[in-house]
Amino acid sequence: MDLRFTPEMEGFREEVRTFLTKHRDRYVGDAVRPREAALEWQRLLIDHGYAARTIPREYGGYGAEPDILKTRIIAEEFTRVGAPRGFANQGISMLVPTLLEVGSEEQKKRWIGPTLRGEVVWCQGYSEPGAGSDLASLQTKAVEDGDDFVISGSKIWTSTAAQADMIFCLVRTEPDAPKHDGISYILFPMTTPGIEVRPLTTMTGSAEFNEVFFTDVRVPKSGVVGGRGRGWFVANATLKHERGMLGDPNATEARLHALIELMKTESVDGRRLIDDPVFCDRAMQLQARVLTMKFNGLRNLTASMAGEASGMAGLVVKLQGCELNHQIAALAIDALGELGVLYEDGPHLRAKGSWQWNYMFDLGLIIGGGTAQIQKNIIAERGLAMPREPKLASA
Amino acid sequence: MDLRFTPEMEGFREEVRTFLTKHRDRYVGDAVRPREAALEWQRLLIDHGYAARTIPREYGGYGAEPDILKTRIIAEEFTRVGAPRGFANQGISMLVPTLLEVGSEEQKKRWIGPTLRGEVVWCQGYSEPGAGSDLASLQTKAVEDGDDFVISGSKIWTSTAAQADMIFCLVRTEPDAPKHDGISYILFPMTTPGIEVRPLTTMTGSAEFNEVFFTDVRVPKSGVVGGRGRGWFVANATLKHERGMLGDPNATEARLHALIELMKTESVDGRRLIDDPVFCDRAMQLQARVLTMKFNGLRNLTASMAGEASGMAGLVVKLQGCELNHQIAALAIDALGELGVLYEDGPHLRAKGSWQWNYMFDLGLIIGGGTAQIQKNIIAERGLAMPREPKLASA
Amino acid sequence: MDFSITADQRLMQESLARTLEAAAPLGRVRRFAADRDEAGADVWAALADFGLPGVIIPEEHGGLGLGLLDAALAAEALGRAVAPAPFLGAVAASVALTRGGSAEQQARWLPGIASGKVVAGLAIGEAVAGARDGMGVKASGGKLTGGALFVTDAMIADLFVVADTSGGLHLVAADAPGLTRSVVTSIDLTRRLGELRFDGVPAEPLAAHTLDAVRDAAWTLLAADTLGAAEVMIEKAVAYAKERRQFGRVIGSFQAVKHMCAEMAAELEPCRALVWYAAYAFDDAPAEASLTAAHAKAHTSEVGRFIARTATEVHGGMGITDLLGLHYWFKRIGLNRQLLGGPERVRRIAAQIQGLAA
Amino acid sequence: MDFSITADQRLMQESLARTLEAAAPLGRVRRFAADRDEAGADVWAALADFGLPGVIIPEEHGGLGLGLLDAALAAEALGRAVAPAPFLGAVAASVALTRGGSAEQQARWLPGIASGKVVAGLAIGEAVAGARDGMGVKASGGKLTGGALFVTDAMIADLFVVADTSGGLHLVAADAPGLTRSVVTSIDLTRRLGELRFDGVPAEPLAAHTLDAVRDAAWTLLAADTLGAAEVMIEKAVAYAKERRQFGRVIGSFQAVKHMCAEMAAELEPCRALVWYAAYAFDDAPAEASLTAAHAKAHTSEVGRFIARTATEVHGGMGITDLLGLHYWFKRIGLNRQLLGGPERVRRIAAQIQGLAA
Repeated sequence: MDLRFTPEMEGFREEVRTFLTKHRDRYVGDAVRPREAALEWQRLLIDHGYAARTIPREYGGYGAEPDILKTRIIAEEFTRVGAPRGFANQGISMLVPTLLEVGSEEQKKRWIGPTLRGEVVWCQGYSEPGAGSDLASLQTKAVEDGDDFVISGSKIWTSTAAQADMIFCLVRTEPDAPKHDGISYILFPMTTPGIEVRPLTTMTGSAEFNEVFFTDVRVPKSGVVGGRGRGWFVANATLKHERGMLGDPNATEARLHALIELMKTESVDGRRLIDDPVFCDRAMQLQARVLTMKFNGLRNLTASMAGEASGMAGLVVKLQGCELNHQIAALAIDALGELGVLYEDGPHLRAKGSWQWNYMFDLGLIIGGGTAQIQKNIIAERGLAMPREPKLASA
Repeated sequence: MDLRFTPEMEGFREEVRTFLTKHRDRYVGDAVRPREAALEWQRLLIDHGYAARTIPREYGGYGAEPDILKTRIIAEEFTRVGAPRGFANQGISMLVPTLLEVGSEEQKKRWIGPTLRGEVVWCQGYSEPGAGSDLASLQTKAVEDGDDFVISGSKIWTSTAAQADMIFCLVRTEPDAPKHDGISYILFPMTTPGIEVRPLTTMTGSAEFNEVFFTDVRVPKSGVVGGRGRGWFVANATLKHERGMLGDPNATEARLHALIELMKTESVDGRRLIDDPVFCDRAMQLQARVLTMKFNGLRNLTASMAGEASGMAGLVVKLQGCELNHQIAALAIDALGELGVLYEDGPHLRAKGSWQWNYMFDLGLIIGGGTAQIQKNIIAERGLAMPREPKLASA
Repeated sequence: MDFSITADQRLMQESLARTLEAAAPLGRVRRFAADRDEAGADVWAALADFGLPGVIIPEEHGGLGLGLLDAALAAEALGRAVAPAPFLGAVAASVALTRGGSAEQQARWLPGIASGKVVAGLAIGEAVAGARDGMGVKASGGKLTGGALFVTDAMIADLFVVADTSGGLHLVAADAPGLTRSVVTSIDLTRRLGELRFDGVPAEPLAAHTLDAVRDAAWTLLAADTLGAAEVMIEKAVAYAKERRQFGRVIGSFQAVKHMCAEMAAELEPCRALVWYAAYAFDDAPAEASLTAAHAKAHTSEVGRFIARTATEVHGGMGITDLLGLHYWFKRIGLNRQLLGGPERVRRIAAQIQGLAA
Repeated sequence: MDFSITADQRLMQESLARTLEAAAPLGRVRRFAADRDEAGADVWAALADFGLPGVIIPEEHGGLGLGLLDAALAAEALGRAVAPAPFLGAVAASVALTRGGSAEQQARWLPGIASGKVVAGLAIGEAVAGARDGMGVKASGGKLTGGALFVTDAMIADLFVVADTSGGLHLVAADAPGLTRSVVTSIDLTRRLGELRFDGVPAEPLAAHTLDAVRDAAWTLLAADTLGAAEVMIEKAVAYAKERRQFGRVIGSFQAVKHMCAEMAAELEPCRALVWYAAYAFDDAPAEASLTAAHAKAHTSEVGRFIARTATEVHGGMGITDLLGLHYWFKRIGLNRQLLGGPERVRRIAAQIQGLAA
C-alpha cells in the first residue's frame, strides 16, 4: 500500500497539466458520431498517451506499460480542469479488449486503430426479446451459405444502432449444438442490406436503445471473432469489460460531489438543504459508500495491473456501483422536494432534469448487463462457491 | 368502517373500569408456573369474560359471541391501568384453539378448562434438530404396541419444557407413508418415564428453550388429536394461531411508546435524544409502520369475526410484525449510543437491558415459527398464486 | 361497527374502475401525456357523470354527501388507472369550503364543483412543504402577492385554493385581475402542474385554521393514489413473472423473483389499513386525523418508491420501455411522493403534531 | 506504488491468525466470557511474544515500528478470533504518546506498552461520542475531576489515556490517588469495559490536538475488528448453507439463501479497501485521515449489523444458540458499532470535518 507520488510522478503530473493548459481551446467531448474537432482531440490524446494508453502502438494505441499512478494522475488532472477524457463508446470499452484477447492479427490491425480514433462507430447485438438474463438462449440464426452467413432474427437494447458503422453481434451458427456451444461472435457493417433499426423509447422519454431486425442479412464468414461456435466465451470476456465500465467509481464520485454542491446551494424556507440533518446524514452514508467503491476500484486496478484475479472485490462492482449511482440520484430528488420531480424544461428545472434522468436511466443499468439477481447469483456461485441453481425435474 | 362507541359500548367500558378498580389489589401477572394468587386472578377474569372470552362455557370459557369493539375496549382498559391480561401461554394460544377445531369431545372437556385456568401447563414438541423449516421431515418415531405408542427421538426449541405438565407433540406413527401423511399429533404427560429435558442457552444468555429427548417413552394412543396420521394438518391449524400471536400489534405499539418515552427522557451532551432529527425521523418511520400494523390487525380481526379469510392482510403479519419489533429495539440501542450495549446489570443499565434482550430475542422470533424466507414463500405462493418451488431432477 | 369498507363502497370502487376502463384506458392516458395542451375534458366528464367531483360535497349542494374514505377509495381507483383528472383539487376545494367557507361561499361554489363544471386547483405547496425559488404568497388587505409553484391543474382550473405564508387560506378565481399562470412540467405526464404569479390579486379569505384539514385530506388522497398505482405495479409484476420464461422456466418460479413480489405485497398491504383509517379519522376521529394522514402520506410514499423500483426490476428490460408503459405508474408514484412534501418533511410535521419536534 | 497489502503484511496476518488459533480458540474465549474477573493474561502474553502491543511503537522504544495499516490488519485478525486482548488501548496509547508525548514521556511509557507489561485503557468516549449520565472529565491545575464510562480494559489497565471535555488529552496512572474504577458489563463478553471516577486525580497532559489522531486510530481499529468478525460470520453462514439440508437439498442451493450470502459479501468486501485506506492515510495522507477513519467506522458498523443479523438468519435456529457460539461475533460487532460513537454520531462528525455541518 503506497500511493505517494515520487518526484518522477510529480513530473508526470506537471507534464499532463502543461498539456491541458496548452490545448485548452481544443477540448471537445464524446459523441456518438464525433465531429472533426473531437476526432482531432482524440488523436491528440492517443498521441500523448492520455487515451488508449496501454493499447499496443502497432494497433493504434500509445503502447505504455500499465501504471496505476499515472492512470490516476491523468484522471485527476483531466477531472480537475473538466477536460474531456477521450471517447468511451462500446467499441472502445468492449470490442477493443475482446479483439486484443481473442481477435486474429488481421482483425486487430483492421479494427482497433480506427475504433480508438473514433473513425468507426460500433453497436452491440447481444440481447433478444426472448433472451435477456438467459442470453445463451438467443435465437438469431446465421445459416452458412458458401463464404457467407445469412442472418435472420432480431436484437434489442442496441444503443447507437442508428449511428453505428458496424455491429459486433451474437448469432446461432450451430443450431444442433448445446445452447452455449452453438453461438458465434461476428462483426459486420450496419449498412448491409436487410437490417432495420427501430428506436426503443424508455421511461426517460428518449430512445437510448433500439431494436434491430435482420432479414436475410448476408455477411462474410471472415467476420467471426475467436472461432465459430465460440461466441459465448468471447462474449463473456466482453461482458466482463462492460461490468467494469458500469461501475466507474470516478463518475460516481463526481456525481456525489454534484449532489453535495446542490445541497449547499439549494434551500427551502431559507435553510440550505445540507443543513437538514436528515438529508445530511443520508449524504454521509452515500459518501462512505462512494469511498468504499473508489478504493475498491483502486484495489481492483492494482490487481488487474499485476495480472492477478480481483476475486470478490471485482465481482461486486456492478451490483454495488449501479445501486449507489441510483441512490445518489434518489437523494438529490428527495432533497429537492417538489422541485425534484420537475422534468424536460421550465425555469425551475435544476441541472436540466438530469437527476430524474439519472434516477430512471440508472434503474435500467441496474437491470441491464446482468440484473441485480444475476449479479447475486454470480457473487454466490463464483465468489462464495455456493451451489448453482439445481436442475429441474421437468426442464 | 365504523369504530365509534355506542352508548351500549360506553356502558361496557364503564363495567370494565369498575371491575378493574374494584379488584385493583388482586392484579397478578402471568408466569410459567403461576402461583395461587395468579390462578385466582385468572379465574376471576374468565368469570367476567375478560379472558377466554369467546371459548364455550361448557369447556371452561366465558362463552361470549365475538365482538371486536368489546375486545378492543377490554384491551384498552387493561392496558390503561397496567392490569395483567390473563395467561398467554402456548397451551392457551395454540393447543386450546386446536382442540376446539379438531379435538374429540372428551379431549375438549378434559383439557381446555384446566388449561385456561392455568392448572395444566403445556409445552410444544414440533421442531427437531434435522427438521426446522422442513418440519414435515421430522423423525421422532412412535411405534405401536398394543394400546400404546413407544416414542423415541428428540425435539428442540421446546420452551417451558422443564415446567410443563403435558406436551403436545408431533411424532411419526406411519413410517412408510409419504412424509406429510405419516405424522400424528399426540398429547402426553412430561412425567412419563424416558423423557429428558436439557436447557438450550441462546444468545441472550438465558435458556428460553430446551431440547427434549425421548427414550422408549410409552404413552397411550388415546392422546392422539385429530386422527392418526393427520398430525401435519392438525399442526398447521396450530401454527396459524402461533403466527397470529407473534405479530401482536398491541405489544408493538407499547414498545414504540416506551421507545419514544426513552428518547424524551434520555439525553446526550444535554440534548434529548428525540431532539436529534436523525433519530426522530427514524422513530417516525417506525411509528408509521406501527400504525399500519395496528390498523391491519383491526382489519384482520374484523375479517376473522365475520368468518372471512383475511387473505394477504393476514399472511404478512408475522413477517412484518417481527421485523418491526426488532427495528424498534435497534433504534433504542442506537439512540442510547454506548449505553445501548450495556447488559446484565450495573448502575448505568437502562430498562434492565431489555432493549438488547429484545433485539436478540426478536431475531430468534424472525427465524422461529417459519423463517422470514419461509414467510415470503407463503406470501408469494398463497397470497400471489406464484409457482411453488419446482421439483428437482435429483431430489 | 367494524374495520372494513362496506359492500356499497366496494361496489362504488368497482363501478368506478369500470368507468375508468372505458373513459381512460392506457391508450387515452398516452394521448393525454403526449399532448401537453389537452385538458382531458372527456375523462372528467365521465367522472362527473359518476358524481365523483362532488363525492364529499353535501347533497344539498349537489354532491354525493359521502366521506373522505369514499374519496380515498376513488383516488385509489384513479391511481390504479393512472387517470388524468383534477380530482385532488375538487376534494381539497370541497374541504376548504365545507370547513372554512361561509354559507354564501358554499352556495356559490359547491354546486359548480360538484357538477365538475368548476375545476379547482390546489396552491398550498409552499405553506405545507416549504418555499423554494423565492416562492410564497403574502396576503394583505384582501389581496395576494407572490408566487405559488406545483399548483395542481393550474392551466385549466377555474378556481384556486391558495395558502399564504402565514397559513391563511383563500379562494381565488382563475380570471381574477393580476393573476398569471404558466405550465410546470413534471415526470408524471398524467397530471398537470403549474405556477401562479400573484400581483395584488383579489382573494376571498376562508376561516382560520382550515389549512390543516385541506392538507390532511390532500395527503390522504395522495397516499390512496399511490396505493392504487402500487397495487397495479405488483399485479403486473406478478403476471409478468408467471408468463416470462428464462432458463427453461417461468421467472416467477425463481425464489429471488418470488421474494421480490412477496416483499412488495408485504410492504403494501398494511398501508391499505392506514389509508383507510386516516380517511375515516378525517370525518370521525378528528384528534387522530392529522397524524394518521401524515404517516399515510409519508409511509405510502416510501413503500411506493420501493414498489415502483422493484416491480420495474421484475419486468427486466421491458420494465423501462415505453412499449409496456409501466413507467406511467412509476412516475405517478414519484410525483405523489414529492407533492405537498416528501416523506422526510412530512415525518417532521408528524413529529411536530405530537409535540416531539419544534 | 500500489493499492494492496504487501506479502509481508499478509504473512504477518496469517501468522497472527495461527497464534490466535493456539492462544485463543473459541473454548478459551468462552472461559474468558464466563469468568468476569479473569484477565486473559495468557492470551495477551502470546500476543506480546508476537510483538503485537508495540506494533506501531518505534523500534528504539522496543516496538515493531510498523504503521497503522499493520495494526488494522492485526485488529482484523483479533476480530476474526473474537479474541480478548487490550489491543485497542495499546495502539491508542502508542498514538497518544508518539504524537502528543514528550521525549521523556515516550521513553518512560512506550517500552512497557511495547512489551505488553503496561496495559493501557482508553477513556475518550465522552469527548468523542458525547456525555451521558452526567459523565465527563474536567481538567484544572493538572488534576482531573469527573467520570468516564465505557473505558476499555478499565480493571486491568496500568495506564489510562483520558480526554477531558475541552478535548485535552491526559495520561493517568491506574494507581494515581483519587482514581476509582468499577466494572461495566456489555453484551460483548470478549472485551471488558469499566467506569472511572476522578476525584482530583493527578494527570500528565499531552500536547494539544492529539485527541483527533487517537480517535482516528481507534475508529480505524474498531472498523477493522468488525471487518474481521463479519468475515467469519459470512464464512460460517456459507459453510452452514452448504452443509445443512432441508427439503432434500442443501439450503445453500435455495436462491433466497444464496442471495443473502451474496448481499453480505457485496456489502463487506468494499469495506476492506476503505479500512485499508483509512489506516494508510493515518500515516501517509494526513489530510484525508479523519474523514476516511470516520466513514470506515460508521459504514463498517452499518454493514456489520446487517451481516451479524443476516448470517444468524442463514443459520436458522442454530444461529441463536450458545451451542454454536455465533453470538460471540454478533456481539463483538454490536459493541464495535457503539463504542466511540454510533454511526449517526460519527457521520455527523464526518460532515463537520468537511465543513458541511456545524
